[in-house]
Amino acid sequence: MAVMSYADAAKLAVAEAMREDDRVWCVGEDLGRGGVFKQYTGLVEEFGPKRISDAPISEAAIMGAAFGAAMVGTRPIVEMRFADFALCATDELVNQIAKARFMFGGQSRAPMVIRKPMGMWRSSAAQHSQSLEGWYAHIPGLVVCCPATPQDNYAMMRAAIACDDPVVYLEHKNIWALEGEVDTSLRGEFGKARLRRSGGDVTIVSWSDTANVAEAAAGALADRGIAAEVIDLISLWPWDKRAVLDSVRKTGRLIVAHEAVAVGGFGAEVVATVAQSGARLSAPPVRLGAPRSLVSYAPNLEDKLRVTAAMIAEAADKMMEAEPA
Amino acid sequence: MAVMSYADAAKLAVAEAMREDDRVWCVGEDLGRGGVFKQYTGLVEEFGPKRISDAPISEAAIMGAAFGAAMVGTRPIVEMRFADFALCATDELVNQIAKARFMFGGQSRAPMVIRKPMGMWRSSAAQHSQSLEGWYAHIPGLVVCCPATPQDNYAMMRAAIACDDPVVYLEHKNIWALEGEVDTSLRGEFGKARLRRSGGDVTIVSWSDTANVAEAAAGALADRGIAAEVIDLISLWPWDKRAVLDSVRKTGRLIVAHEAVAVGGFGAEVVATVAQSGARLSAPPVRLGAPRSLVSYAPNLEDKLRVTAAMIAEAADKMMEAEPA
Amino acid sequence: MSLRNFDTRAGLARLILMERIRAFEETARRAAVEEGLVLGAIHLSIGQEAVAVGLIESLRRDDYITSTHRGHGHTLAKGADPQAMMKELLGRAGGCCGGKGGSMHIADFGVGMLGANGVVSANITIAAGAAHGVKLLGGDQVVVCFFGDGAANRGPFLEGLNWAGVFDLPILFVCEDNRYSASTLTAAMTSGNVAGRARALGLRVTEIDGNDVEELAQVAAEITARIRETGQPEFLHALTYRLDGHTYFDPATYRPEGEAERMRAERDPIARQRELLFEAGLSVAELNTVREAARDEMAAALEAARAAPWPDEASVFDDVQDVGSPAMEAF
Amino acid sequence: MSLRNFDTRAGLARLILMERIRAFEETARRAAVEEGLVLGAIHLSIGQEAVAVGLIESLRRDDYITSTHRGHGHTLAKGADPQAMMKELLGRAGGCCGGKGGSMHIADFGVGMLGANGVVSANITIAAGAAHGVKLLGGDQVVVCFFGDGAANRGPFLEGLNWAGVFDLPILFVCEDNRYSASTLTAAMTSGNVAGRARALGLRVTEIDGNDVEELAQVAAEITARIRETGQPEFLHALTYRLDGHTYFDPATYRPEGEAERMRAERDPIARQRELLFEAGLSVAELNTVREAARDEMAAALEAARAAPWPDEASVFDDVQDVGSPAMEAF
Ligand SMILES: Cc1ncc(C[n+]2csc(CCOP(=O)(O)OP(=O)(O)O)c2C)c(N)n1
Ligand SMILES: Cc1ncc(C[n+]2csc(CCOP(=O)(O)OP(=O)(O)O)c2C)c(N)n1
Ligand SMILES: [Mg+2]
Ligand SMILES: [Mg+2]
Repeated sequence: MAVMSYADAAKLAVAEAMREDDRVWCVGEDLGRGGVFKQYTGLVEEFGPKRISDAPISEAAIMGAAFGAAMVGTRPIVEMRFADFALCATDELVNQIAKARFMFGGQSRAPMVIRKPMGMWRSSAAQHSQSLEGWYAHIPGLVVCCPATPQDNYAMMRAAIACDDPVVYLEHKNIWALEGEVDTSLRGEFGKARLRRSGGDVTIVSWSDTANVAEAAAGALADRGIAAEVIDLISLWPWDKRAVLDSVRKTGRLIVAHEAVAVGGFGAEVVATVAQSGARLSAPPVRLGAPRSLVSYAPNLEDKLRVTAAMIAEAADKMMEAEPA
Repeated sequence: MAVMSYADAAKLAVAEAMREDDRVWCVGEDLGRGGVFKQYTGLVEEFGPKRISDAPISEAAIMGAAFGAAMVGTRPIVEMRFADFALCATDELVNQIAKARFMFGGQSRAPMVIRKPMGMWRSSAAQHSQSLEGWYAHIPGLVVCCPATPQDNYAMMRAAIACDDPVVYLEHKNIWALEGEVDTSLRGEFGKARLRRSGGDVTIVSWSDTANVAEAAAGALADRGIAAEVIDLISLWPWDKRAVLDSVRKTGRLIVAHEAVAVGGFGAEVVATVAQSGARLSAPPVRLGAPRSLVSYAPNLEDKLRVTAAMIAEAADKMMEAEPA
Repeated sequence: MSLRNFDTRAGLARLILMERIRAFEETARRAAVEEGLVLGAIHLSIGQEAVAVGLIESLRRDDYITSTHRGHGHTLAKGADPQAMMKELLGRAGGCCGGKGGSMHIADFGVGMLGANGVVSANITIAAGAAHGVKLLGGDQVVVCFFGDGAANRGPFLEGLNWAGVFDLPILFVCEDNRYSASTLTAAMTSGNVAGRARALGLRVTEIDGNDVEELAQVAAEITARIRETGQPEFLHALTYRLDGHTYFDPATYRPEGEAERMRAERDPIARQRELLFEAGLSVAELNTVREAARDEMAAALEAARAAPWPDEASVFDDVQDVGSPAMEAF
Repeated sequence: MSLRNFDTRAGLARLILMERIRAFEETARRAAVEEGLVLGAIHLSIGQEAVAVGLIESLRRDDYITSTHRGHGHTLAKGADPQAMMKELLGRAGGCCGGKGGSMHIADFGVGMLGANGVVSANITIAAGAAHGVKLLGGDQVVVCFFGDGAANRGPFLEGLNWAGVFDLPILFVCEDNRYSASTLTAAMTSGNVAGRARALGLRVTEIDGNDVEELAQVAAEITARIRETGQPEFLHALTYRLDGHTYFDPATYRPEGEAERMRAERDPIARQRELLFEAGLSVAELNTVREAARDEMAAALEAARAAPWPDEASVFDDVQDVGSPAMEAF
């Protein structure tokens, strides 16, 4: 197994898929020079500028044109640069791509991977820091994936490219350089969570970079004798309800942690689903996410919106202290 | 008190506010001929084409330009025609309008009412039927309002125009013609729910046209001896947590019903909030919303996505039968 | 159009297709107004049939088109089955979209009709992308993208035309200029003009009378042949007129007194084509037969649609997505 | 620029302002590279100072401008306080946006600077709207909207210019064409050209050397006076060059060998203005004094910023919204 960065893992997946299937191509601004986060470095040399295509600053056209190209038989990988800019192509994604197959009675497909680098990245401020994965999980027709590790960024990218549905693929900008072992024989499966750590005391559900934070929290909790089970959902639609419900049934305690704004975030879906399941909890569930404020440039203000390992651990501590219901 | 339609109630509120404040103006496609749903009929005759302004088919410019005009001191009412088309202006709403005041350190305001007619309207199919209120509740900087009755469409529209924050104002297309008494001395208050019916057995939380459906369900339930309390949230941000928590504490049973897709919808926020509150429930909460599929043109398929009074009543029946926990 | 070089057979075929489009829409309108059989809003292209017919004639079956909310004519001209279309308008099983889309999402991928669109201008980038896909796959198809005058005021017009110019794509953009955007006179909401914008975006532009099917057919044949040859995008501005309201229930009172009547009298493309064929020797009876045949065909389509069942309810969960299909969820 | 009609005092004022902008950015870059004091990405307008200076000179304090991610020059030229700006770049209390926005959201509403923008092209419709607001309120202000060559490929370019043309708004759109969109040569991704697009959108267009501050100032004075008079929108295309990378950490290796060096040697607007002033009689020492003063001013701004505290943490909940403010929520 090779050790590689989160960025390189996805790049490898893209390159392999492009070698195997001529119909796969990438399109986005500056891709010919490797893309803004160097996730494409070297690819234009191998595949040429038609398949690693530059684009005008035209998010709506990048999304819309890639969709048109998908309808006639290609398999585009669309680079949105920052998830925030993808909002310039919302009609294309939500009204067109997500709905076409259904609206046209099954006549069309949109096998597309829509890459949207997400999340806080030091001092990028409010227009370059958003986590809107919950939005896309709400839209029928879309698959939503937020890998947190190099292994998963490799395996899920392979799965996303192989998928015949449009996949909103949210990579976290903060972990481009995160290194890890990658087994390239693995292919991801949407709707299958990864058990990042097992434990019987409290279930921590998370995804994207916050899953890494949650794992760190679980380490700290272990040091003081609390066994946390960390579930990284990896994909939000479909999501692994079974894994969450099974774990909660075992631990009786649930924390959901994510970077997005808590209000209306996907954490609510997880907590609500557990509540509706009738699972017996020994303490009320806890949701940790950003307050309903905006991401600041100043680091001390930016930090006020972050969910930290300490916050997760503290929530677990409090739950363990609470009287069982 | 006058009896008027939901559409006319909002029109009256707009007209009154325009008479009182010269800075208020409306802009959108076809407004000079009354707008596509006749919500503006007659206004151009009174206020002229500058203040009831037509617009090119340019949702991004309608939203962006209204924002610019708000920044220099006007108070625009923006008409998006269908909530679906507002997706063409997502960057303008979410990255610009919602964030500017904060990003600029409080230097600017965006006192805007952004009208987005929402929801299913017989055989309008997938691109003219969406309910995305949950999206906007997730976005810091936005107020979100979904009135369900003529009275509330009057009173909340007055409040929205008076508000110094951007208000996403979602009127339901299905009830433009719904008539009701309107007390024009009333002004709405964001974050204050309306108790549509009181009862001690089960709490039904809803908003927009589904609140009307919920009220009908409560009527049917009353006939068979079940006293449902119906809470119409009216605004989703802020939302009246207190009213919901107090009611659930009383009834011990919670149903949340809305027209939007259940997965990732705002119903999850309500259920999660109640679960986190530690309120004791005698049955697991229930969320009713559309399945994660698309709105069809064929009425029988369209109906498969609707939350009906019968469904709500049935959920309440089941809850009442369940063994208390 | 003069009679010199007039090909009577081809001209008759054009009339037949225009009559079929008109009959389809008049039948659908009647079914909507009188019987409430057509369920949603339908946007009729009555008066604009020549654009669809003249343009699409030069396309191969495997060429692609995209359309707008006003797409019946384009769809029929591309070769779709009117029965399947009528079923779609009635929301029935057997509709070309299974009853899920209706008029505004009419599509027939089997004949290269990649869909009408309920969002104005959205089909422009999609069409450019279809042409991009053709080029990537090494195909020789041409894409024709139809849109209205109002659509030229949305961003995708600029982004889509620029895209086609930058990537040298085999596409013809057709602005079907009927002067109105719903109830709004488009000129009042347009700075500069549409053809000029296309020119400034680097495309070769042709301006044409959109109610003269003969000229349209001839010019379209030249243009599409050139596009197939060069792979370069072009733009056609066709001036036409919407004889009906924006939707079938729009009385269109916003139009200047007498305008529609004058247009109907002077510029109806079907009347013009009938005259031409009459001058070329066809009898009124022969011409009327064409019309009757079209009406009969569409009446039969309506009967078939009326008799068709509603879609299977289970299909509401089909064709959403493979992964995470709602069919697998319990609700 | 010839010396005929050259106004030495005005020319010197222009040099001073250009030097101040350059010194501000060089100081900020040093603070970023050497000390990590500037926190986020900053986009420098080094080499493009003449556009900001020449254009904004003709504006009143109550006129408005909007800018882009590359907005330091425009903001300083409009009269913002460099200390407050530097504090903003360092994310400190006292920054013009309270440390919340940083370089990409720099703004000073007090001098009519309505904000930089992190989304390319988004400021175009906003600026059109500001002009719309001015007109509705009966004011006589002019709005100047700055954007880059790359921004002309996004939809808001079309929608915003059309809006201004349709509503007859007092706005000047300024395309500050530095030839690049990040690492991409804009021409390679542009079909037609920007000035032609503006013309086709019905605006009066002027094309100008964006590195000649004297000509810019003269032409801008004429244009803004005309806009104030007529209330009609106009467009200015200013050809310039970005001497640095896209961001301060971009080595810009994608540029042809020697291009930047040649541009720096031949077209640097500050060097040109210094030469002109020298020919007009100023000494090198006098010119150097201008530069030193600018550098001293910005060094002091940096010191003040360095010494400033971080923003009060409670402010993270301020200025989100009045109704439903997060400050009232318990988290
Ligand atoms: C983005 C968007 N905005 C508004 C509408 C509502 N709408 C439907 S058709 C139409 C007029 C379109 O005019 P034009 O493009 O000229 O086409 P025509 O109807 O004349 O064929 C409008 C405004 C829409 N469908 N999509
Ligand atoms: C909508 C959007 N897409 C992409 C970006 C990323 N981006 C920031 S600056 C830039 C290049 C802009 O080029 P141009 O408009 O010419 O301005 P310049 O940087 O040359 O001043 C890009 C692509 C963005 N900020 N917003
Ligand atoms: Mg039209
Ligand atoms: Mg540039």
